[in-house]
Amino acid sequence: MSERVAIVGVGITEHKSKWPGRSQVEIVNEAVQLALEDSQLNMKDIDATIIGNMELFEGIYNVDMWMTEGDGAYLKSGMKINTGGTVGASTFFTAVEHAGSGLFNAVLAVGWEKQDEGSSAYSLRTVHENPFLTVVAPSRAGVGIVFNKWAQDMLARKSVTEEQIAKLRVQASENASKNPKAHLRNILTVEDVMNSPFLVAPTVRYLHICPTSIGAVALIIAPEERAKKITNKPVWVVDHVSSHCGVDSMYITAPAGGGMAGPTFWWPSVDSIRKLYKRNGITNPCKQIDIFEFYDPCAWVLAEGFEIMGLCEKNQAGRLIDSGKTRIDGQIPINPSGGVLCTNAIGDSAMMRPAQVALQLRGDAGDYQVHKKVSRGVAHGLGGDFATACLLQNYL
Amino acid sequence: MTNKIGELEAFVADKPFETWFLNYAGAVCSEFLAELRDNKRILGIRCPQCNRVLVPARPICAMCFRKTEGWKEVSDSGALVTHTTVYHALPCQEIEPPIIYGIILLDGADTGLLHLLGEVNPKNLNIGMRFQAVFKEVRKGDIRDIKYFRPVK
Amino acid sequence: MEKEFLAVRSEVRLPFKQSAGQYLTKFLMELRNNTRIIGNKCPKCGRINLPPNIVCGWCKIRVEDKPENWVELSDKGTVVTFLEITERDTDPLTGKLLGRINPGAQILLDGTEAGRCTPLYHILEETDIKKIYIGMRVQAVWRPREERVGDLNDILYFRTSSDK
Amino acid sequence: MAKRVAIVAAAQTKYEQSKENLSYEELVWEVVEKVTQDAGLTWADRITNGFGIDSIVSCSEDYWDARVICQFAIQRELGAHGMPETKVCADGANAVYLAAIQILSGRYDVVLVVSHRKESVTMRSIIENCGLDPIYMRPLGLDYAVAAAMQARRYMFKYGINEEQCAKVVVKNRKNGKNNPFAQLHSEIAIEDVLNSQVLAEPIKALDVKPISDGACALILASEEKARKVTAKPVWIKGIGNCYDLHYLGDRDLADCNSLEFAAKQAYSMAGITNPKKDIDVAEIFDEYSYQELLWAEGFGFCDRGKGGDMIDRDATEIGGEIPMNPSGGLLSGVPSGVAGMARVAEGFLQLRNEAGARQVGGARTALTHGVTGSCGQAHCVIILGN
Repeated sequence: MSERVAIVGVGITEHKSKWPGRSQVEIVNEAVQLALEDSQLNMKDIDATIIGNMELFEGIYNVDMWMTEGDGAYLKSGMKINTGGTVGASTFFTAVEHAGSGLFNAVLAVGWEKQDEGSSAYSLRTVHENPFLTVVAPSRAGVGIVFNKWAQDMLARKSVTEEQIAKLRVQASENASKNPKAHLRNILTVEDVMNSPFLVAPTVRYLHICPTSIGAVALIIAPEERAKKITNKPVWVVDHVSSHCGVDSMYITAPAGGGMAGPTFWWPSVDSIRKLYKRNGITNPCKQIDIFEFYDPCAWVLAEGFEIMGLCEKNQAGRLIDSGKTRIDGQIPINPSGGVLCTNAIGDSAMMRPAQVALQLRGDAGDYQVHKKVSRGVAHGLGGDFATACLLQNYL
Repeated sequence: MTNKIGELEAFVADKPFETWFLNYAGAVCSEFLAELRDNKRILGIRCPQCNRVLVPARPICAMCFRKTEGWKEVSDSGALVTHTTVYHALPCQEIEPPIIYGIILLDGADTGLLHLLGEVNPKNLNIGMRFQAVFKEVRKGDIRDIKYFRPVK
Repeated sequence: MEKEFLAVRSEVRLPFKQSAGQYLTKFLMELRNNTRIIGNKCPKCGRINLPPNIVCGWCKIRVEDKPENWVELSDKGTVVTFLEITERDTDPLTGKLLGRINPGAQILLDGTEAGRCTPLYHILEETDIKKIYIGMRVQAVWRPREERVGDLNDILYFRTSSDK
Repeated sequence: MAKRVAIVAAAQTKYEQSKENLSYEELVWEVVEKVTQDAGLTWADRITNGFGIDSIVSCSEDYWDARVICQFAIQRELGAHGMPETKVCADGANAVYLAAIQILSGRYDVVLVVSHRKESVTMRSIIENCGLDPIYMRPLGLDYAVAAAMQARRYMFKYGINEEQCAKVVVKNRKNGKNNPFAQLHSEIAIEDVLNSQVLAEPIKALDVKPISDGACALILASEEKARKVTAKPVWIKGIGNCYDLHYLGDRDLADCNSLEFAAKQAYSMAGITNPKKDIDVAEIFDEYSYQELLWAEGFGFCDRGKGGDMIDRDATEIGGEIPMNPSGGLLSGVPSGVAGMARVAEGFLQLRNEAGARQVGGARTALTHGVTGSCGQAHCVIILGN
C-alpha cells in the first residue's frame, strides 16, 4: 500500500436466528453506532461508506440506497459490494483501498444479513442453477453438497476421523459460549454432533454446518496519520489477497464441489494463503502468526483449513485437533470467537474474521481473549470459488 | 457437429425467479403502521437535532444521523408537492390505470409522504392542491391502510 | 403490553429468459439429436470444458469453433464423488417438494483425465447409498428421442454398469 | 493526486434490443477479449516477465441476472483464475471509480473493469420496485420510472422547464446516436415524435425514456508507470467523486440534486477544475430520462439553477456548442442501465483519444463522465478525464 491503514473501530451486533423487532436499517445502524463509539468518532468524521450484503436474501435491489436511512451515508461517498460468502471481506478490502488511496480520512465498512426476511436457501441455489443443466434436487442443503466432497476427500486420505471433526465442533461451541455476540452459544458434546442427522449423506451432518444468523458488523478504517490520532490501539492492515478458482462451469461441477482444479473449492484458499505468506515473508506460520480466524461454514472445512494455513503437515489435521493446540489457551488459537460454525450472517461473516482478529490483537476480546500474547493475525474468507486472506498486526 | 458457433439460434429457457420476502418494519415504523391501522392517525417523529418532523416516521434522521424521538401527530391533509399519472398497468400494482401517485406535505410535517391519489381527474391536478387521506375499512398495519389521498372538498 | 412488530410480505415473480448462448446450445443439440456428450478442448493446454465454453479458464484464451477443438466424450464413466441430499427443498411460494431424490454423483467420463476435464454431475439410478462407492462404473441411460428436449435431463440417469 | 491513474483501453459491444443468442459468458468475453487485445495486455499470472492485469472489478446486479452472486457465472470470461475480483453493485461508473481507488491505494497496478446487463430478459419495473424501501414505498407498486416522472414534474414546476425542452434533448441525442456505431438506435426523430409518443407517466412519454437494451462494456485502468508502457495515448483520470442522497422520495426536493453537486465538487477539486463551464470540453452524462440531462447539467454547474432548459434552447449542448453533451447519443440512444455509466467513461475515453469518429468533439482535452444509481438520481458518480 502506498499509504498504511488501520482498523480504528469495530462494531458487532448480537447475532440470532430471528429478530422481528428490528428492521435492516436498525441493525445496520446499531453496528455503525457501535463502531463509532469504539473509535470515539462522530459520523461527521467518516467520509465514505462501503456496504456489503447479499441482496437477494432480503430482496432489496440496490440496498445501499435504502440503507442510507441508517448507515450515515447521506452526502458521503460509497458503494455496494457483493462477492458472495466473501462479501464481508471484499467490502472490508474495498474500504481499506479507499482509506489507502489518500482521498479519505476515515472509511466505514458495513456488512450484514437478515436471513429471516426471505428464502435464502431458494436464492442461494440460483448460484449453481442453469435451467438447461439442473438435474440434482434443488435443496436447502445448498453448499452442504460441496462440503460432502471436501469431507470424502479428507476421509479418503485419512487426515481426520468423524470423531475428530465432532471434537472440533465441540471446541467451536465452547469458544462461542464465551462470545456474547455469537449466535449459537450452547456447549455441545461429541455425541450431540455424531448423532445429529445427515444433511448430505454420507458425511455432512446438521451439526457440522453453520447456522443462518442475523446480525451486522461495521469496521472503521483510517490512513496512518489519522489512525494514530484516533486510537492508541490501531490494528494495521498489512496486506490483503484474494483469489478465484474460476476454471470450471459453476453449473455442473459446483454442486459436487471440485472439477478441473481438482478441489475447486479449496484451491482459492490455498492460493490466497500461499500468496499472503509469500508476499509477507511468512515461512513458518505457527511461529510467525499468533492468531487465526478461518472462515468455516462447515467443521470439515475448518479441519482442511489447518492444512491450508500450514498449521500442520498434510493429513495431520486430526492430530492437531487432538493436541488441543488450537484452543483458546493453546499455542496456535484458531477461531476463538467460535467462527462461522456458530455465527453466520452471510454478509458479515467474512468481515467478522478481521473484526475478531482486531479485537484479539487489541486485547479487547473479553472472555474469549486468547491466553497467549498476540501481535499478528490472519483472517480468511471463503465463498463459492473465491477466497480472501488478510494479515493484521498491532504494531508497524 | 456441423452447427456453427455464431450462427445458432440459442436455446432460451423461460424460468422465472419466484420467491417471497418478509421485510420487518422495526420498532419505530411498526408503531407508525399500527397507528394507521388502529386509530387512523398519521404520526410523525422528531429529530432532536434538526427538529424536523419526519413523516412517515423513521428510526433515524438520515441527515443528522440521530435517533429520532418524540412522536407528533400530523394532520391527515396537506399540500401536493409533486405528482404523476401512469397510463399503463404496473406489474407491482393491482389497481387499473390510470394510477396517480403524489407526494403530499402534510400539515405539521417537514417531509413529504408518498402515496396514491384518488377521486381526482388527472387533468385537474396541480402542485399545491390540498389532499386528504382516505383510510381503508379493513386495515392491516401497512402503508396501504391509507387507500389514497383525495382532494379536500 | 408486549410491543408489536409488523412486517411487510411481498411475493416477487420475476420473469426471466435465460439464453444458453452459442456454445451451450451446440452441446444441448448434440444431447437431444444424437445422444452425444461433447466438450471443447483448449488448443493451448488441452483441458476439456464440459459443457463446452467460449473460454479456457486456465489459459484465459478463446476456444475457437474449429473441428479439432471439439471432442466427443463417452457416456460411460467413473464415480468421483457421490452424495444423497436428505432434505429436499420446497417451492418457496407453493410449498411443493422440488426435484428428484436419487443420489447424485460427479462422474469422470471415460477417455478423460481427472483434473483435465470437468466431471459431469448427474443423478444415479441406484437409490441405496450404501451400494454406491467412489470408483463405481456407470453408464448414461438416455430418454427416448421424443422425450429429449435439449437439456441435461435428456439423460435419465446413470446406471451402475459391470464393465471395467 | 499523489499518483496518476490512466485508462489504457476501452471496449463496448454494440448495444441491442436483445442479445438472445448470446449467453452472459459470450457477451462478457466479447468485450474482455477486445479490451485486452487493444491494450496488448494479459493477466498478470499468464506472463513470466513484465506485468499484467492484477485485479478485476466486475459490475452487475444479482436481480438483473436472477442469480445470487451472478458474477460467478462469468469467472472464466473475466480471467479470474488466481485473481482478485470485486463486484460493484451499482452503475458502471462506480466500478471505474473503485478501479481508480485500487490503483491509487498502491495495492494494484492494472485493473480490468467489466460490466454487463441484458435488460431484455426480465421486467425492469419489478426490479426497480424492489429497489425502493420495503416498508413505505415498495408496497405502493411504483418503479423508478414513476419516481422519475414525479421528479420531472417537480423540476418543471419549480424552474419552469417545459416538455418541449425535454423533447429537444431526445432529438439531439438521437441525432448524435446516429454517428455512434455502438448505439442501439440509429434513427433521427423530431420534437413532435417525442411529444406525441405514448404517455407513460406524466410528463414522461415513451420517447423520453431510454429503450430496453442489452450489452457489455470493459475498460483497463493502469498506474502511470504501467500505462506509459502500454500506450502512447493514455487518458488520465483527473478527478473522481461519488455521493449518496436521501432515499425516501418525500425527504428531498426532487428538483434539486445535492448528491450530484457534492460528487462533482469532489471530482472538480481533485482535477483542479474551478470553472466547469470553461474547463470541460465534452460531457457524457446519464440521461436515462430526457429531463435528467437538463437537471444534471445544473448539478454539474454548467449553468445556473433552473437554467438547464436555456442550455438546450440555445443549442449549447450540441456538438460544436459550449459544452457538447452526449455526443455518443447517450442512454437515450440505447445503453443498458448499469453498463451506462461505464459506457459514458468509454465514450469520454474515445473523445480524448480523438477516436470518436463522426461523433468526435474537436480538440477535446477534458471530459466529464457520469453515472447514476437508484431512483431519481439518489447516488451519483462523476469521473473527470483528461488527455
